[in-house]
Parts: sequence; structure tokens; C-alpha cells
Amino acid sequence: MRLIREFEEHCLEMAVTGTIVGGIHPYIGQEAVAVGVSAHLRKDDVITSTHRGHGHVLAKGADPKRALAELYGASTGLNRGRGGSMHAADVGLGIYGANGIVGAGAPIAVGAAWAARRQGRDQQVAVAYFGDGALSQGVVLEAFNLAALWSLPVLFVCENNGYAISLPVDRGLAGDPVRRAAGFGLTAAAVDGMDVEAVAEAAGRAVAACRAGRGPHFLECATYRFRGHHTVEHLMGINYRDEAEVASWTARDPLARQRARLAPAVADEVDAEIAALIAEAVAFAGSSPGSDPRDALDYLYAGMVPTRPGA
Amino acid sequence: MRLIREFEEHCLEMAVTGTIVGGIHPYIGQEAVAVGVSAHLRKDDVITSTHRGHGHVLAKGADPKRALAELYGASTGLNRGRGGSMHAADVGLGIYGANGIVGAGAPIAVGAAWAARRQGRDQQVAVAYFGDGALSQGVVLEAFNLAALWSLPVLFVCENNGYAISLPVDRGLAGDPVRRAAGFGLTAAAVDGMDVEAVAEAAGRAVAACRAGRGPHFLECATYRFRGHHTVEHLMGINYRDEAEVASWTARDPLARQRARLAPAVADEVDAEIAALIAEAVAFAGSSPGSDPRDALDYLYAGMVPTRPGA
Amino acid sequence: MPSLSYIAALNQALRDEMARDERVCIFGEDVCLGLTGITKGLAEAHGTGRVVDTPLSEQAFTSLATGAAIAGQRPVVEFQIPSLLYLVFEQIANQAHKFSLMTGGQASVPVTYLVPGSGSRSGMAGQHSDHPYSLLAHVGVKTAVPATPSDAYGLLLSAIREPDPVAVFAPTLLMGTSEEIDGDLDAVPLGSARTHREGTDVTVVAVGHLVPVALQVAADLADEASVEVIDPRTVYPVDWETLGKSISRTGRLVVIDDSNRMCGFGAEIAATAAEEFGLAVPPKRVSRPDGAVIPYALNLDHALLPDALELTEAIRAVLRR
Amino acid sequence: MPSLSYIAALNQALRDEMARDERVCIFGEDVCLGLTGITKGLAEAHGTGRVVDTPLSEQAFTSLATGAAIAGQRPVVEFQIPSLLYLVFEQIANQAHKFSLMTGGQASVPVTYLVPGSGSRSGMAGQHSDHPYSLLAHVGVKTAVPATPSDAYGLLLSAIREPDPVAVFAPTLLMGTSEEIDGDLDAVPLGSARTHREGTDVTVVAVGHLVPVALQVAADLADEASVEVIDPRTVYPVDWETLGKSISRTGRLVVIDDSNRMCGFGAEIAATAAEEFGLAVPPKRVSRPDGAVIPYALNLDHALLPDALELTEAIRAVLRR
Ligand SMILES: Cc1ncc(C[n+]2csc(CCOP(=O)(O)OP(=O)(O)O)c2C)c(N)n1
Ligand SMILES: Cc1ncc(C[n+]2csc(CCOP(=O)(O)OP(=O)(O)O)c2C)c(N)n1
Ligand SMILES: [Mg+2]
Ligand SMILES: [Mg+2]
Repeated sequence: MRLIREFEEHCLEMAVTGTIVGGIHPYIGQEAVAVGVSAHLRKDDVITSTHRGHGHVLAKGADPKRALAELYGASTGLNRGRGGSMHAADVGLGIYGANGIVGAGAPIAVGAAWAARRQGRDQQVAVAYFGDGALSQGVVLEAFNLAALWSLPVLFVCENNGYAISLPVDRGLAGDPVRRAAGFGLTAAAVDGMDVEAVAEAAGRAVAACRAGRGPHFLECATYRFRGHHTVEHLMGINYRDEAEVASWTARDPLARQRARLAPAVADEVDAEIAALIAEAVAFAGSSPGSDPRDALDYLYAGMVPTRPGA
Repeated sequence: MRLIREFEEHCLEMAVTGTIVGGIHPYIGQEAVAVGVSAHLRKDDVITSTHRGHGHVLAKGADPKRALAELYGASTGLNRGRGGSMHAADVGLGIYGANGIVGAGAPIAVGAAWAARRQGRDQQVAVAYFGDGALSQGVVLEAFNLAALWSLPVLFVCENNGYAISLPVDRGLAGDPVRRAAGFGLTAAAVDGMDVEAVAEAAGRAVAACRAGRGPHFLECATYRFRGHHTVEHLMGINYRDEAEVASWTARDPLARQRARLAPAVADEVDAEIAALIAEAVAFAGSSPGSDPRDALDYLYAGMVPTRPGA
Repeated sequence: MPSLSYIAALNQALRDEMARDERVCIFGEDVCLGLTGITKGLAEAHGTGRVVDTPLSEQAFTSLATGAAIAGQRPVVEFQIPSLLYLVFEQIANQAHKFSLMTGGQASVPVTYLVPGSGSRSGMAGQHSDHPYSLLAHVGVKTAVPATPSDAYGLLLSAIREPDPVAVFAPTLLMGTSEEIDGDLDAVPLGSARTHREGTDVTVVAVGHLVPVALQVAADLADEASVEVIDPRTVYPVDWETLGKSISRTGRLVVIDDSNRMCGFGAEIAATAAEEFGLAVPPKRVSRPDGAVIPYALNLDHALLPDALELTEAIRAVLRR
Repeated sequence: MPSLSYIAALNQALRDEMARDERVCIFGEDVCLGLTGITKGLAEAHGTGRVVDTPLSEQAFTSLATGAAIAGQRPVVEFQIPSLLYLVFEQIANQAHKFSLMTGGQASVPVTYLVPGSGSRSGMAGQHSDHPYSLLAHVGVKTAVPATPSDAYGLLLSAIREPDPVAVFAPTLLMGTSEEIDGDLDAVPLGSARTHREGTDVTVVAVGHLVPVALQVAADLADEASVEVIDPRTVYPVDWETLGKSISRTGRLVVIDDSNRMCGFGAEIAATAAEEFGLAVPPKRVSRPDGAVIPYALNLDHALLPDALELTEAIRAVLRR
């Protein structure tokens, strides 16, 4: 959690300076979800992530150096500087990408689970992360049906942070998430997404059940983003959440709660380790080269490349 | 029901002779649904229909003469011969069209309901018909959410005829329809779709509740199509339903059941009336002119018409 | 002379048309807050009954607008990302667009699809940087790409008043621009091009944010050549008359637009010019490459976009022939 | 010489490739039954683990194929109606197509989108009669429209083997055709045109079911003119070399294809020819009209489709110049 938090704090600064272009969707406040879930994931398990993906990607094991280099647009980045924040991926680690389109990752995860079963990798699971807003997106609901129908090992993790940009969940969603998911035959539960141990426990049960062939699961994690939807929000000075609400959630900071459970010396040690990792990542990303603009279309096709230039 | 049945029997013949091109999706067997629901609809209520739409359209009050003329491709048809079976509409009667894309009508009905409320027509309802297959279509599920969220006067009528073409409902749908709909906050119920009085009773309750502002409703009607999915199926000689199953459902023919409830003389009178109506429709459609091919692009735009020809 | 920004112009068009016509209503994500700037203040002015925040259900609310339109409303639907048009392509191209012909003219679908922030957003990468107006033009949806604040005002007004579906793209690179306005703002008819600069040697057809680029290039080249710059304003329908007259006169054509080359808007202009307008020399297109996906890193992003340098070279090349 | 039908050719390609490559699997509606004919017998041969009947969830199963492809499968996705591509445009254009570039080449998405019964189905009306291959070409998805059974076999084989997404359209009007085959069937490379008839006066570029139409017209005009008929076979990528050589030689071009005129495939061919291939006279396109919606009545349906008569007139017109 500390790694994600520090990584993002650094990104927030770099988004202001313009080293990171396009801004980011900060995950700060939601770290317990990605970390609690990932505690049960193996390297060959697959995840699909969202526009708010740094936490998922790092928790699944992506190298912070290459993740940061990606955000710097460097050729050493996870995606060689082609993807940036919203598309960060490490396919070799089963990270099938953050995604700029809400809900788009869910059926991709179902596909990975289908392939795993087809290929006899029975123990493998796929995790689809998405927000509360994505529960109104048709393709996500279609994906629920496919996963349940074919009893695939998919864990759908809904990070309910209360808002889809400015839309409160009760103005976006009729009914409640768990009941909706259950209506598709998913085994569904809710958990406190501000407590990494609670998430880990619930996710552990769900992942084990998936691995045991007991079909897809759905986990609603009640959480909160401490920052704006996207870094540009701060510049715009818009506001749709009241201060008391924000304060009541920041008081439940998952990092503080977890720190309180650790011996202070251990916590300090973790902090120091993380600080070193971040420093290393910053140095790496900062000294990494960009790409030659003549290579802007590299990787467009894996097979025959038919592309003509624009002029 | 008799009108729909006879209308379609005639269409089946005409699809074989080629007078009706493109074939039809016969509604035969499902008549109780459209008729039971429509018993409670007023002229200004709106419906959206499906590829299997003749029953819905006729039950809502479309003129059988012009409906048949449409299928003959005549300029006197409901859609002036431009729409055919899959797009038959009578907007003046609130019939916003059959639809060639499964599930596509559901959000259109929600829009009509939204507009009715916006315009102060509080008593008006909108009915969206669709099949069991459509319950797996994202846009239908999104429409459920919008209707429930905004508490709109929409009745979703799911005609569960057991199959989406060759796919049995239990191989297409995880969970069951009523539970799925309820998961979106719809008031949901199931009814015997082979009994017009049962449908009428359930639909009556639902429509009244919609008119009273008690939000959207969902009605699953268990029914069966007595024929193939589409007339072309007969030519192809494909088969995916076993004979005993078909027989068990045809034994529950909604027309026969209803006839048994009527005095024989009354039933005979209805039959005679219908026969006359059909004869009139056949004469009308058969003597109606087609359209001039130079007018093939008429109605493409209601406003400025910018179209250039293809050669 | 008051100054009008591009965003304010779109906002004003919505404001005026909502005041004039009760039937106009707005659907979209975060439209009450006015996240994109375009709908700012409208919920306060007209209530959340007419300015409606939607859940992330683009497909359903796009067709909801269709149903509402048939029932007598004049909905405007805002999309936060240009590629969301892909998500609702069925609802626009196969439902709304076809309703009028399929019903034999019983009803049409007066919906406006508003796409603020189209084209590259400089660092928003592959899924947020498309400019898919050529797709809508291909299927026959009327489509405007206003290049100036006053055109933005006037075209949006016309779009809302048109009885058919109309898409309006507001390119990201114009969202921050302003214009001095003298006189009243007025509706701009769909299908009417605007000749921004007259010239005799070559016709440059430029779309959206590339109109100011073309004007700058024309000014820079003033000593070398007399460049006519025309903005079609709507990419469908195209004002063939204005374009044809100019191209027939100059005999030379360069078209610059920000969609992919293959089957893009530039292809249509070049093809029609070649067929009908008596070109003296081969035309040239400046566009994105075939099948372009915009990379994240800024220098790579920019490398794929049509720009002033490419336009300059293209103009020089057609003049050399 | 055995006779091979178009449908049987597609079926054979799937059969052979499934036998050759374990990773190939099929998703779609009613594919086990083989409703469209193309997948007939495959479920029996390879099991319902590899030939998978899907619910009506086109968007989810299209992206499911994407996920499965990244995970090592080679899915073929069948769509029952050409306009279902609109419904999944997001999943194809914004997800599958972009994955390779966006991830810096970490993985690509080898999925084949199979569209049997494209174009008019004679009486299936507005929503079942489109031919939207130009849309895929515009966004950069490799797209084949085979005109003969042997090309259908060979192009589908190549599509499945290609590491990128590829769409294959099987026009309705060809589904009933057959061809005498001598020798073995083989893969046909994407991006390789086929010159069906050599000629010296004019180049006709024809797509899909309009290839036999063009050949018939060329034969009928044999006394008047020497007509070269080329089938690009893939509308993206285009075999510019073959087309360019022919057009440069004849100096005259007519392109006939079954998509809408505006920004369609014909526009691209005409534009590129005008730019690069040294046309002696203006080119001509034969296509559907701008924004066409196919009406139900057969005579109206046919009135909007490109046909032999229009092609004959277009050829005569370019020869007259
Ligand atoms: C399909 C789609 N619609 C709209 C957007 C624009 N958008 C990006 S994030 C977002 C809100 C998402 O809310 P939620 O799913 O709750 O995730 P959160 O941002 O709260 O993490 C919106 C509307 C998008 N990217 N994709
Ligand atoms: C979105 C979409 N997918 C596929 C099709 C092809 N198709 C037409 S009807 C049908 C089955 C529909 O099943 P259901 O909804 O149960 O209605 P029924 O035919 O049983 O009345 C299919 C797959 C279509 N028209 N639209
Ligand atoms: Mg949220
Ligand atoms: Mg059914």
C-alpha cells in the first residue's frame, strides 16, 4: 500500500510539473483493495484494470521503475511509452492493461479465464477490477452473465468509491451492487474496502473458490478516493463532495489502519524500503530516453504492416 | 389473438410464394402475451417491439390492411413499404417500431416514458417487448437501470419462449429472468404466457402501478413459438427442439384455451369477423401499388437532404 | 467587441436554444456540474429535469434520447470521449439514423450528439485521442466540426433545430480559443462551407482545428502563392458547390483533416474533386496515417497528427506540378 | 474437377485450420448448429469446448475473444448480421485493434471477425442490409471481402493465421455461388490483389460480389473496350502496387463497391489514384448513395445497390473522355 501511495504522490507532483502528461486518475485511498486482492494472486493469474489502474498494476507485481518510466513517456516504460497511465500493462505478469473505457476490461478478463480453462490451467483465475460506475455499463453485465453461465474462474472486484466522477452511486445505480451481481448468478459479497485485511480475507475466500472450480465471484469493496477524479479536477476547482464526507473517509485511511497493526519499527522499515524503491524509480524514469518520433507507429500491427503515412 | 393467428398464417403462405420477401419471424403460439398486455394499453401509450413483432403491432391497434400491405412492400403499407416485417411501425398509435436488433427497443421505450413524464402526460406508460435472448443484451440491462433509477412508467415484457434461435434459455441465461430484473430494482413477476387471461391480469396490475407512478415493472411471460425462428428455417430443415416438447406446448395453444372459455356461438362470430378482416386485408394489400424505384431514398432525412446517388 | 471563447459559444447555443424551445433537454455524464464546460450553469437555469446526469450507460441513454425525440423532445447528448461514439455506433447508425426511412417518414429523430474534446488531447493516449467524424459521414449522419466560436454557436444551434440526428465535434485544440464578436451570433446552416481566405493558386480544404493552422500557413506562404482556405464546416453534408467552384477555379487541391487517411474525409474530397472538379494537377491529402492509434508520449502523439509543416509541403508540391 | 461452394469453402477453411492449430476456437450465436452454414459440423468434429454457442451478448463475447487471444487462443467470432459490427465497434476498434500499439508490442490480438451474409439480403430491410467494411478499413482493421470460393478459403485461412484482428465479409450474394477447383486450396496473403481479367483501356476495381458483375460487364463490353478487372481482395490493406501498375498503364479507373459513397472504399481508391497513379481522365465511382438505408420493398432495395448497368455506363463515360 505504501508503495502505491508514494508512487502516486510522486505522480501527482509530476502531473503538475508536466513531466507526466495527460494527468492521472489517483488511486490514493483505495490501496487496500488492490493490495488485499493481489495477496492471493499468482504470477500467471490475469487482471484487467481501469483508468484508475496504478494500484492494480503495481500490486500485481509490475516493476515500479518501468511503471514510472511509462508515465514519463520513456522507451523503458512498461509499454515503451506508448500507453501511459490509462493503458499500463505487463502481459507477461498477467496484467492485461489498464483501460480508458469504463467496464471494457471485464469481458477481457472473462476471456482470459476461458482460455485458461481451455488450456487446462485449471488453477488460474482472472480478476476484473472496475468502479461503481461500471455497474451500469452493458458490457460488464453481459460479462457477468457469460462468466456465470460458463462457471468461469473470474473474480469481479467492484471498487465502490461512492462516485462516478461527480455522480453519487445512489444517483447512478438502481438497487445495490451485491444484489445486482447475484441476479446474474454470481456469488456476491461486500467488504470494507478501507481495511486491507478484510479485503484480503474476503478475496482469499473468493479466489480459493474460483480456483476450486466453484464459479465466478463478485466482491464489492466500499472505498473512497481521497483526491479528485483526475488531476485536472484540482485545476478546475470543481467540487461535488462535502468536506465532512471526505474527512470521515480520510480518517479511515487504510495505510494508517494497517500501520497501527504493525510494530512501529517494522512499519518504519517498510517506509524506508519504499522510499528507496521510489527514489530508484524516479532516477530510472528520469534518466530514461524517449522514443524517436519516426517510430510513432511501431507496434501498430504484429503481422503485416500496411500503413501509409498521413502526408 | 385470432386476428394475429390468421394474419400470420396468411403471411406464412405468402412468404413461401415470395409475395412477402425476406421471410417473417412467426409469432404464432405467443399471441396471449401481446393481447393480454394490450388489453390495458391506451392509444397514447407507447410500445417498442422486436423482430417477432406482428402480434405486438396488431394488438396495439395497427390496421391489419396496412400492416399486410407493408409486408407486401406496398406504398399503402404502414411504413410505405420501406420497413417490412422487422420495422413495422405506426408512430401515431404509439408503435415505435418492430426492430431488427435484439434488445434495441428497450431503451427507446424508456425514452418515450421519460418524455411522457417530462411533458406532463403522467398517466402514459411505455411497454418494451423482448425475448429471453434479449436478457443477455447489455443495452437492455442498461435500460433496466435507467428506468428503475428514474422510476419511469415502463413495463418490460419478456416473452420467454425458451429459445434464442437454437439456444435454449438455460444455455443462454445464468440465473432466472425475474431475479435478474429484480436485481435492477424492477418490480418483477412471472406469468403463464399461454393464458391470455393470466397475462391480462398480471399486465393490468403492472400497468396500473406504472400509471400510478410506482415505477417500472418487469413481466416474464412463459410462452412458446409453435413455428421455427424464421420462415427460412423450414427450408433449411434444421431442428433443435424435440417433438414431445413442441407437442406439450401446442397442447396449450392460447387460442384453444380461450375459445373454451367462450360460448361457441361467440367464438364462431369472432372467427367470422376475423376471416372477413383478413380477406379485406389481403384484398387491400394485393391491390396496392408498389413504389417508384426512383423514390428509393425518400424519407432518408426529414430535414435538408444532402444525398448524392451512387453512380 | 466582446470576446467569445469556443466553450462559451457552445454553452451559449445550448442556453439560448433551451430558452427558446421547451423541448430541448440534455443528457450526459456530469452535465449538471458541466465537467466539459459546455453545459455549465444549465442545470441551475433549467433544472435537473431538463439537464440530466446519466449513469455510465451510453448505449441506453443514446437510444433513450431516440425514444424521447420520437416522442417530441429535442435531446442533446453529450459524450465525454470521442471514442464513446464507437460504443453507441449501433444506437446512432442503425437506430436513430435509419428510423425516418424505415418508417416511411412517420417520424424522424432530432437528436444532437455533442462530442467535446475530440482529437488528440496531448497525452491521453490511444483510446482518448480519436477523431471519428468520417465514420459518421460514411453512414450518413449529419456532422459538424466547427472551427471558430461563432461557427460553434451557429452550427450547434442548427444541429439542435434539424429534424434529423446531427453530430457536433468540438476539437480539443480549439476548446481554449476565442474570437472577437461584432454583431449578433446566428445559426449557421448545415452544409454551408465558409471561405476564410480567398486565393487563386490553390484551394486548401481544412477541417476543425486545422482551419487556423491552414490560415497561418496561407499567410506564411503569401509571398509564394495565393492560397484559398475553405472550411466545409460540416463534413456531411458537404457544400460541394462552394468547394467545386473554388477547386475548378484554382485547379489545385490540398485537403487537411485530422482523421485517418484510409476512407477518411480527405479521401472523399480528393475523390470528388478528381471526378468532378477538373483538377489541373493531382490533389494531395494531409491526414493521420492509415489505422492510426495515438501513442502516449507527446512527441509520438504529435508525430501522427497533421500539422503546418506537412501542409506547407503539400501546398508547395501541388504548386510545383 | 470438384466444385466448391462459397459456404463450403469457408467451412473448409475453419475445419482445416482447427485441425492444424489447437488454438483456433469459434464463438458466436447458433454456431454449433451452424445456422449460417459456415460452422456446420465443426462442433461435432471438435466439440462444444472449441465451438461455443454464445448468448446474445455480442459486446462481451467480442472482448472475451480479445482476452482469450491475448491468452494464446486464435478465436474466430461469427456475427449473424453485418450491422452487429456497429454494436461491437468499441470492442474491435478501440480495444482489439489498439492493444498492440498501446502496450508497446507486448501482445497482439489474433481474432477473426466473420460476417456471413453481408450486404443486401433482398428484403431484409434497413438493419440487415449494410456492408460496413469501409468503417473497419478507416480505423485500420485488416479486412477481407473474398469474391470467389477459393479466395474465401484462402483469405479466411490467412485471417486466422494473422497475429492481428482481421474481419472477413462474406457477401450474401455470393453465398450461393460455386467454383470448379483444380489443384489444392491454399492461403491467400492479405493485401494481395487478384487480376481477374487483363485489359488495356480501363481498370475496373471491384469488390466482393461485384467482381463477377464486373467480369460479366467486361465480357459484354469486349467489342467496345479492353477492360482490366482487379479484385483487391482485402479492402485494408490495399495492394497499391498491383492497382497502381494497372491504373498507371490504363490511365482510366472505375471503382465499384457496395458501401456508401461518402468516405467509402471507392473514395479511397479514387483519391489515391488521383494523387499517385497518373490518371489520364477523371475516375468514376459506382457505389451505394450517401448515407444509404436499404428500404424493404425489393425494387427499392435494388435501386440503391450498385449494378451492372451503372458500371457499364461508368466505364463508357471514362472511355469517352
Ligand atoms: C464507457 C465510458 N464512459 C465514460 C467515460 C468517462 N469516464 C471516465 S472515468 C468515469 C467515471 C467512472 O466511475 P467509476 O466506474 O465509479 O470509477 P472511479 O472513477 O470512481 O474509480 C467516467 C464517466 C469512460 N472512460 N468510459
Ligand atoms: C443484437 C442481435 N444479435 C443477434 C441477432 C440475430 N438474432 C435475431 S433474433 C435472435 C434470437 C432472439 O432470441 P429472443 O430474444 O429469445 O427472441 P425470440 O426470437 O425467441 O422471439 C438472434 C440471435 C440480432 N437480430 N440482434
Ligand atoms: Mg467510482
Ligand atoms: Mg426467445
